[in-house]
Amino acid sequence: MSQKSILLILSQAPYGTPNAREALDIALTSAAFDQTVSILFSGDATWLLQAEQNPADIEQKSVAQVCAALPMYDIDQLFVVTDDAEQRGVEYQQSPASPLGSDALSAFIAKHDVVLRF
Amino acid sequence: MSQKSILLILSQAPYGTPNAREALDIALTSAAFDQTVSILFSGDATWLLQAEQNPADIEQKSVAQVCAALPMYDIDQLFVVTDDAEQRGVEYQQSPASPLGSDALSAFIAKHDVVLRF
Amino acid sequence: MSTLHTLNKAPSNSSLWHDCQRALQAGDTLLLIENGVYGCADDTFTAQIIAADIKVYALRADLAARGITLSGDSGVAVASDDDFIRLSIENNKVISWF
Amino acid sequence: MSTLHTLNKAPSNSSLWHDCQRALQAGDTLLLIENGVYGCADDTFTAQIIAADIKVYALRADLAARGITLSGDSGVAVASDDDFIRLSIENNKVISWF
Amino acid sequence: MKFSILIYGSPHNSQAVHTAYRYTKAALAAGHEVHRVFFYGESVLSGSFLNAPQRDEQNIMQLWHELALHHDLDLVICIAAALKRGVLDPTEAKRHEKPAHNIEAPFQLSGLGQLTEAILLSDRLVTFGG
Amino acid sequence: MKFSILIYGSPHNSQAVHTAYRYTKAALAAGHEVHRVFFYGESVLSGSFLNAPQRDEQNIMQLWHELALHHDLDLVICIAAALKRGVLDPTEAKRHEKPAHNIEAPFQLSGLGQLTEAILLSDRLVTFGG
Repeated sequence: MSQKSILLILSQAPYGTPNAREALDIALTSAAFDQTVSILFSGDATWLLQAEQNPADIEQKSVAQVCAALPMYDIDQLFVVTDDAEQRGVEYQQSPASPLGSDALSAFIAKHDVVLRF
Repeated sequence: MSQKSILLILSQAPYGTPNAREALDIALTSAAFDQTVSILFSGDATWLLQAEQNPADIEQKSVAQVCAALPMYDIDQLFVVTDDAEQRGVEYQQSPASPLGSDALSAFIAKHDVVLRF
Repeated sequence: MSTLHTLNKAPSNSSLWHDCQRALQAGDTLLLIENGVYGCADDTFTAQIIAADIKVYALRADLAARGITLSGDSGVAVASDDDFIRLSIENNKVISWF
Repeated sequence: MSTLHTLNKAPSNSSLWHDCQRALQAGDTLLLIENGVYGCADDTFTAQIIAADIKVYALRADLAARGITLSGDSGVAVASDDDFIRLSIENNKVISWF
Repeated sequence: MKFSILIYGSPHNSQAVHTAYRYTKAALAAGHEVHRVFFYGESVLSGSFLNAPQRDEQNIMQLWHELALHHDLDLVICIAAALKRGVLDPTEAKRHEKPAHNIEAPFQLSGLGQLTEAILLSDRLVTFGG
Repeated sequence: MKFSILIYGSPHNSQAVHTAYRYTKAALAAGHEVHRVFFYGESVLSGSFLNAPQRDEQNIMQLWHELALHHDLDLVICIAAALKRGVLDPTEAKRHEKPAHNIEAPFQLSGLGQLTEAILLSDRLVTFGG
């Protein structure tokens, strides 16, 4: 099969909806099919990178653990919109995501073949 | 059964979700059980009062017709947050809803026994 | 006569926060639940509400899930599920903003 | 290389409109669908976008459903379902904002 | 004190059904009465016994089922909201000539009048939206 | 030109499934190929034959069903998203020891790999979200 550069833009906070989790599952599957997938954490999805999430009492699985495991599945093109994270006070400094300023966003998005935004 | 003053606050636009329609069904049922129900059109729900809605091509029923029929079911306590309607440019002047300024909102809401916001 | 308000969306849902805020009266209580607790990460959202004589709480299980800790001087209190019940009783009615 | 963007929420979802707007590039096209067509009721939302050399359309069926008519000088064009297909082809990719 | 619970969010797309479950459990544990739990809108999907979550994920139908059996809870699913969403009991499956159903006791289908009645007979109505 | 469609919104809580239906119909009418329609997230509920809308309301399952038969469309429902939402075919019903199923051909359950494949083999992927 051909190769396409795929970008997944996440925008929703974890736990309130399965949105971010289901978008990550698309990334994991595409990587398993040897595709190059980049992930951009934007808006409330920057909360996925927040330290010390513990969803045991709401009986959900940790989305942070899924994010932390992405490089092990060869998904290492991770980016965070720094303006969005800082505006929210997200403690993302330990995350593996590379910083991207919002002024660079449109050019970054334009260079990918397929862009899915969740 | 006892009597309680019930207020339904609608906030969502029609057609995109069934939210407003399902809230109106609560009002219609409560009225059928001889309860006094007031309806407040706020935010994007002021769009329910927009003139000349025609959802035939999206294969939905007109929510405007449901609103127009409310007084026939003895639901005549209808209010619209004028600031919200005017900010959006909603053409609500022909609607049966009475104007309510946003500065009067909190007192209006507080005086009801039960408030459901959709 | 006072009201307990619950709010379950992040501040990025600015129209919901705006709608809720303008419905609050002095003496009311606001309980942030689910994604609503993200409103505690930055004191500016809650400070304005607290200044209007509204008590603000955030649900413990939802704070923990999201890794949000309250700064000591924010004026926001942590509520357990039992506190949620107690607040529902102490106020005369509950309005849910979602 | 240009992109067709679709957007399906009313401007009250300001974070979605903001996110979409900052992703637009000159030469791109924005198609408002579903509740997104409420953005045509007030020219101020679309005027800013059009000024940045973005073509703006609104889907006919969704406009009609909601009773929204375009003012002649808004610069927004009406699109049929067939136009939606055509715009999908004329641009190199489609990004959906929802 | 007498509570009734109105749930409006999807069990699969919001926390509403689970937060409502925790709330109901806490109210019962504190010795209060829960007059009725009314499932409306997308929340009607909570009752389907066809839901097959992974073993390490929450089974919200099961959680409510067990709570209802322990506390004789009245779990009412709005019939109009349920029919259009493909949530049927044996009676409705037969009436609509469908080959199967997907809810059973303690969940029961009934009309919106049960919500009105709950509003009138309860000291507090608490809504959990999507 | 070769299209694939990704649907993400609930058929009962968003316009996504119906807008996607109109889009697919228009693409086919214009002579284009629709390689696959992939139902993900809440949209998996679109395929249930238990859905019983009122007679004067749209039956979205029926609309897709007829379109698929006329154009030999590939309607794939994501299996992981479907199982947790109680959307089962006979095979999965048996595997999970459930007494009934609620989807049948032309809808079929398959994995997310079918979405990846659709992305790679299509000229355009168009998403309809909730």
